[in-house]
Amino acid sequence: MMNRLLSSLLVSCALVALAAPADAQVFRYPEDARPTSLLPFFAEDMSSVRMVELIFDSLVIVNKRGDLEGSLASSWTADPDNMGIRFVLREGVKWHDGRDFSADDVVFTIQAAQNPKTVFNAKSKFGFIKDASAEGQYGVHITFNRPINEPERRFLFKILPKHAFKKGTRISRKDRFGRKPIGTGPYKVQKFGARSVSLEVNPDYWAPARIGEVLMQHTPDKSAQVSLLQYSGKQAGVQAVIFLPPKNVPIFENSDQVTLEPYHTVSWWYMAYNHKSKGLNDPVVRDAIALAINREELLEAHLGRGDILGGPFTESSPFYNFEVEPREQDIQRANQMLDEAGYKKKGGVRRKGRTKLQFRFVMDKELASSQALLLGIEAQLKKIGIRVKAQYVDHARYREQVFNRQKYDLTLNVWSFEEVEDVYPLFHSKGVMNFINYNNSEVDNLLDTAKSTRDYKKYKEYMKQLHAVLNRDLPYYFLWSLDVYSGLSRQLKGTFIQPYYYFTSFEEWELSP
Amino acid sequence: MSRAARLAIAALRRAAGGLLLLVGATFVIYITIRSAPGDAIDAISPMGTPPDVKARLMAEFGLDRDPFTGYLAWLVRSLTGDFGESLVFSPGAPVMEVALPAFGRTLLLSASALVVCLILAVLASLLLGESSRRQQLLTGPLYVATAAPSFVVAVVFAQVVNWAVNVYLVQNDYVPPMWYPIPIYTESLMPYVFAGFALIAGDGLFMDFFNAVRAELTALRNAQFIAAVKAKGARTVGHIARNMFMPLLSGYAARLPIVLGGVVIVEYIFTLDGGGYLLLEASRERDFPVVVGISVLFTATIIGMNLLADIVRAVIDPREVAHGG
Amino acid sequence: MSAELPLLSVQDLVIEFDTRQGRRRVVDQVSFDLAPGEVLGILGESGSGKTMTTMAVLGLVAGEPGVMGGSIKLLDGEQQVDLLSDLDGVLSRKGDRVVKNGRKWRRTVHKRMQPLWGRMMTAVFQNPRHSLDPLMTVGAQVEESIELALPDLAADAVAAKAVDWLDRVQMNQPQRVHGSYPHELSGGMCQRAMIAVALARRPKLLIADEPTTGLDTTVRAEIVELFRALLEEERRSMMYISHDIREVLYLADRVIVMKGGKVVETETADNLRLGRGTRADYTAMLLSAADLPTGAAA
Amino acid sequence: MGDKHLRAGLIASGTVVALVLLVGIISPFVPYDPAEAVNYDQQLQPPSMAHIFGTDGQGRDVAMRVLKGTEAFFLPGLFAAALATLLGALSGAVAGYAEGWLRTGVIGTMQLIDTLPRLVYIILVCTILNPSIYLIAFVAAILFVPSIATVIRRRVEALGSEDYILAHVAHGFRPVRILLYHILWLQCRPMLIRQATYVFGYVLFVEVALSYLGDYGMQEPLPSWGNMVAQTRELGGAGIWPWAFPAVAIVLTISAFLAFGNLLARADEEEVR
Repeated sequence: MMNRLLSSLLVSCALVALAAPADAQVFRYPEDARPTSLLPFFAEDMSSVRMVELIFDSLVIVNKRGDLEGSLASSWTADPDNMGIRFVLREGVKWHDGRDFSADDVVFTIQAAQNPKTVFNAKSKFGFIKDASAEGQYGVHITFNRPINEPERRFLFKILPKHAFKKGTRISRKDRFGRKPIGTGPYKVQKFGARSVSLEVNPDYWAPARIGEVLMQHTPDKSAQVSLLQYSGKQAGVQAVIFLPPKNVPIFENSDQVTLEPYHTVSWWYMAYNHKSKGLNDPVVRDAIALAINREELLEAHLGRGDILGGPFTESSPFYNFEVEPREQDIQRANQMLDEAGYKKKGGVRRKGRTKLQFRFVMDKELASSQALLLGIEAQLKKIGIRVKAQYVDHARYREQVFNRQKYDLTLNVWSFEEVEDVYPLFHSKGVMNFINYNNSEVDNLLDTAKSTRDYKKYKEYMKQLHAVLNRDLPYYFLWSLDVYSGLSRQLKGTFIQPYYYFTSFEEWELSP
Repeated sequence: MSRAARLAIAALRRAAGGLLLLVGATFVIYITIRSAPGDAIDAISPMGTPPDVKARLMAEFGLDRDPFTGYLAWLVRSLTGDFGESLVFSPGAPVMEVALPAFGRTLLLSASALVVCLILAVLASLLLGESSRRQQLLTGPLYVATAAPSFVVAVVFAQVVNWAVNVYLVQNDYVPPMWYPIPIYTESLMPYVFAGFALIAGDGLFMDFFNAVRAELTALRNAQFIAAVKAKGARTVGHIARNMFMPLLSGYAARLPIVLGGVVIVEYIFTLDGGGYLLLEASRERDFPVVVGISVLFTATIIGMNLLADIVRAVIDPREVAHGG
Repeated sequence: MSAELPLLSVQDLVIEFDTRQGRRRVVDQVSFDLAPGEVLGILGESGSGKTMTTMAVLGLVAGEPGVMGGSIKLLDGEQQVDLLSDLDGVLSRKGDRVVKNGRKWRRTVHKRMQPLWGRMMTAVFQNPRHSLDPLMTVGAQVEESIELALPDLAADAVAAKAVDWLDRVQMNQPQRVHGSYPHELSGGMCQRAMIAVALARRPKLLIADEPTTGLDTTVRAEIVELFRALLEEERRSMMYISHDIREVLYLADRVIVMKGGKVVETETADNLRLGRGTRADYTAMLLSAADLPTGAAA
Repeated sequence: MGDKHLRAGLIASGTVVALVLLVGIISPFVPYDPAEAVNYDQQLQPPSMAHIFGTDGQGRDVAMRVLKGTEAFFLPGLFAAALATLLGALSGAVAGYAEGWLRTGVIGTMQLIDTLPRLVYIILVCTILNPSIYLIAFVAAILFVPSIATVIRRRVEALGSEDYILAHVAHGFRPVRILLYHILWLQCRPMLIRQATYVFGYVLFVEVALSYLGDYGMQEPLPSWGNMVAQTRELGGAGIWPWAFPAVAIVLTISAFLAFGNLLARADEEEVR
C-alpha cells in the first residue's frame, strides 16, 4: 500500500518535472547564506560581496592576470608626490534606471563613506582620502592625507548613484537601496526574495554579459549543493558551487559534467590567543600550545589541501618570509618547556601558582568543520596537560562575544583579504581589529614605520621582519591557507574566478545548453 | 433580537480580553528580548566601533530607552501598524512587509495540514470506532508511529524520498524533479506537501485528534438524545454532525499552537520560505524587530484562533451566551 | 382481548454484560405481552433489568455483548415481526459459552428496526434535559417528528401543528417554548416537550422509561397527570416503566414486577390496587411500603 | 480498553521507560571522552559486533553516543516534569479554591502564559540568553504550568461542591489538608501523572529539536539524539545508522513515556473507582 502510494507519488512528480520548460540561459548557483544587503558598504558577508560584484562597478578592477584594469575609470594618473590621483571616467555609462553616470557619483560615494554617521565595517578603507572633487562630468581628483604607494589599488570599492540617496551622504544600513539596488554593472536585480535572488542581464552595459539570467538559491545544506551540481546538466541542477567541501572534491575529479576550478583566496586560518587570559600572556604557554598541534593532520583530515604557514601572510604574498621555518608538532618539547617554566601537572591539568592551564575555546559554528577541528585540537592539547572547554556559538554571538567583548581564551578563525594583506589593524596595539589585546612595542614600531614609508621595497622588508617577529612571539598561531575549489559545470565556457569577488569577469562567462 | 445583542456584547468582551492578552504576551516577548545580556548592537556593529558610534546606532534602532518606555513606544507605534524596520534580515524593510507574507505561508500550511489531519481523524474514528477489537490492535502501533516529533518524521521522510528518487529516477536517467534533492529551495509546491505530511504524521497530532474525535463520537452515540432521535425514527447524522462541530472546532483551535510549534523546524528541514524560517534566520542574525514581529504574529494567531472559536461557538451553541460569559 | 395478537410479545429475553468480575446476566428469561391499547407498567428497583428490557425492545441496548437470546415480536399491521429471529450467524456456541458477533448483530437489528422506529414505537426517557438535542429549538424537534409522521404536510401547517402539540402537553406559552432551546426550559418543561416530540411522531406504542426520575416531586405529579390526561384523551398503547409503585398503579392496566433481572409477578393494576389474589413477597413489600393493601402472600 | 490490553500496554511501554531510566541513571558513570572517541580509521562502519549500532562520520561508536545522549535530556526532563506538576497543581488548586483577586490573578497569568507559542518562545529565549538546558527545561516547565493548572482547577471547582468534600469540611478538616490530600492527591493523581510524563516528553522533544537545529541545545562533540539526527545534513545518504538509531530512540522514548503516563493514569483511575 505504502509502496504503491510512494511510487505513484514519484511518478506524478516526475511527470511534473518532465513537463517543465527548460530554461537554458539561466545560471544557477547555491549560497550557504542569504545575501543580507546589496548596498555595497554593507555587503559584508561573502554571498553579498559576490552578488554586489555582478550589480555594481568600481573605478578599477583586478583582472585575470592580477593586474589593475580600468572599469568605470578609463585612465588615471597619480600625482607625483603620491598625495593624490586623477581619474578619467568612462563615458556613456548609464545606471540601471537610465540616468547617466558621472563624476558626481564618485564624489558622492567617497563623501558618503566618510560621513561619520555612515557606519560600516570597511570604513577604514576610506580613511586615507582627504578630499574628492569632480572636474567636469568625467574627471575626478582625489587627494590623500598621506603619501600612498600605488594609490589606484585602493579604488576597488563600488560606486553608488548619487540620485538614489535623497537624504544626502548619511547612508543607513536600513536603506531600502540594499534590496532594490541601482548599479552600473552587467546585471540588474529582478527579484530579491528571502531565499533566492534573481538577476537579469543589463543590455546597456558596455561589454554586455553573455548569460541572460542569474539565479542565486539559498541552500544551507552543503550535501544538497553537491547533489545539485551533480545534476547540473539537468534543469533542476546548478551550474556552480562556490566552495566545494574538501571531502566532496574527489567526486568530481574525473567527472565529465563538472570541472574543478582551484582559486587562491587571500585568506589564512589562525588560532587566536586572548592575551588578557591568565596563562596565555606567557609566551612559553603559547609556544607549547603551538608545538602540541599537528597542523598537517588537521588540515588533511578536515579541510583538504593547503599550505602550512609561519606568519600572517599566504605563500603567494610578497610579504611571506620563506626564511622562517613553520613549527612542527613536538609534544615532547612542549611538555619539557612547560615543565621548565614551572607548570606542574595535577590531575591531568598543569598549573603554576594560581594559574591553571584550562581555557575556554570559543568557536563560530558557521566555520567549516569547526567541530572536528576543535575535537582534534582538544585531543592534542590534552597530551601536554592543557584542557580546553569548548563553546560553540552562532555567528552573531561569536562576533559579540569574541570580537566586541573579548570573552574567550582561545578561538579559531579565518581572515580573508581583498587584495593587500594589511595586518596593521590586527596586531598594532591600537589596531581596530586587535581583539586579542596584543601589545608588543616591537611590533607596533615595525607597523608604524612601515605605514609611513614611501618605498615599497622597504615596506616589503618591514613586513618580512614582522613575519619573523610574529612567528616567534605568537600573537596568533598561524595555521594554514587553503586550496579552495569551485565546482563548475562543463556547460560553462570562458570562466575565470576572481579569488575574492568571484564574479569579476562574469560577463565573459558563457553557458551552452 | 436580544440574543443577537447579547452575542455582540459577548463577542466584544471576548475580543477585548483577547486584545488584553495580546498586549500582555507582546510585553513578555519584548521584555524577553530586551533582557539580552549583550545588546543587538554588539552583534551587528563592526569590530572596534567607537562607543559614540555604537550609541548612535542604539538610538537609531530604538534600543537606548529602558525596556518599559521602549515597550510603550513600540506598542503605540505597532497599534498604528508600524512594527519598525528590519535591521539585518532585510535591512530597512518594514517588519510586517517581511513577516506577513512568510507567516501567511506558514499559517496556510499549518491550518490546511490540521484540516487534513482532522478529516483523517474523523474518517478513522468512523471506520474504526465501532469495532473495539480492530481499534485496539491498531492503536498501539499507530500510537508509536505518530508520537514521533514532526521534524524526525520530516528528516526520515526526506531521506527516504531522496533515496527513492535516486534509485528509481536518477539512476535510470530520468530527469529528477525540481525539488530534488530535498533540502533545496524551490518554487515548486512539493516541499509544502512534504511538510504538511510531516506535520500530520508527527507530534502525536493524529492520535490526539483521533482519540478526541472518537471519545466525542462515542459519547454522542451513547447520548440519550441520540437514542431518542433514533427511537422516533429520524436520521441521526444531522444531529451528530451538528453536535460534533463545536468540539472539533475547539479541538482545532487548541491544537493549532502545537502545529505552529512543529512547523518552525519542519520548514527549516524542507527549506520553506515561511515564518518559521524567518524566525530562526532573524534570531540567528539578531534582527530583533523581525523576531518580535514574527513572534507577535504567532501569538496573535493563537489568540485569534481561540477568539474565533469562542465566537463561533457562541453563535452556534445557544447555551453559550445564556451563561453570561 | 386474548383472541387478538399482542402488539408486543417478549419471550425468554436474556441480556448479559461483560464486567471486570466476568459476564453478568442483567435480564434473565423475561417474558411478557402487551395488547393493543393496553398500558403496561413495569415496576422494579434500579438494577432490576427493567430499563434494559425496554432498551432491548427499542433495539438500543448499548454495551457488550447485550441481548443474548429470546424473541421480541411486534405486530405490524396484520403481521408479527420477530426482531430477534434468524440470528444464527450472529450467535454461536463455543464450548459452554455463547459467542456473539456484535458488529453483525448491530447491523442486522438496526436494519430491522429502521422501518419500525417511530412508526411502531418511540420512547420518552429519564433525564429529560439529556433527551433533547441541545442545539435545536424545541419547536424544530417537534416539527421533525411531525414531518416524519406526516411527510406531505406543508411547512406552515407543520409549525402550527407543533405549537398545537406543545399546547396539548399543557405547556404554558407554547408559542414561546416553540422558539426556545432546551437549556432555557426547566426539567419538567423539557419532559413535556419530549412527550410532545414522541407523541407527534404518532407511534403505535409509546415507551416511557422512568419519565419522572430526577424531577421535583410536584413536577413529577404534573407529568403523571399529563400522561393520565393524554391517555384519557385518546386510548394509546404504552409501556410505563418506573420504580414508583403509585405512579405505575395510577397509569397502568397491567403491571409486571421485576427484581434481579427476573419477572417476579404479572398482575392487573386493579388487582394490585385492591389487594386481590396472591402476591409475591417482593411485590408485597413494595405495596406495604406504599401503604397499599398487600393481599395474600404467594 | 480491556484489562488485558491495559496490562500489555503498560508492560510494553513500561519496559522502554525502565530502560531509558536505567540508561539515564548509569550513563553519567560510563566514562566517555568525546575528544578521544574520534577514530578516522573507522568512519561509517555498519553495525557489527564491535559497534552494535555502527560508527558515524568521525568513526565514533553510535551506540555509545545514543547512550550518552540520554544525559542531555534525562535530568532536565525530570526536573521540568516535577516543577511543572508542582507549580501546575498548586496554582490550579489556588485558582480553583480561592476567590476574588487571587483567583482572577492566577487565572489571568495562566491565560497569558498559555498564549505564548511554546517552541517559538523557547527559541526566542535561546537566542537571547544562550541558556543551559536546565534553563530551557525551566522555561518549558513554566510554559506547561497553565495546561496542568487548568485541568486541576476544573477538577477542584467540580469537587468543591461535591457532598463528600463538603462533609470533610463539616467534619472540621483543615482546608489545606482537604485541598492537598483529598482533592489533589486522591482525585487528581491520574491527571498529574499524565501531565508529568507529557512534560518530560516535551523536554526531550525540545532538547532534541534545539540540538537538531544546531544553534542552541547540546553542542557537538557532546552527543545528543538531536545532533545525531542532524548528521543527515553532512552524510547525504552515505550511511543510515548514524542517524537512524537515535531517531528510533527518540520515537520510542517519547511514545513510551506518553503511553506509559496515559496507561498508568488510566489504571490509577480504575483503581480509584
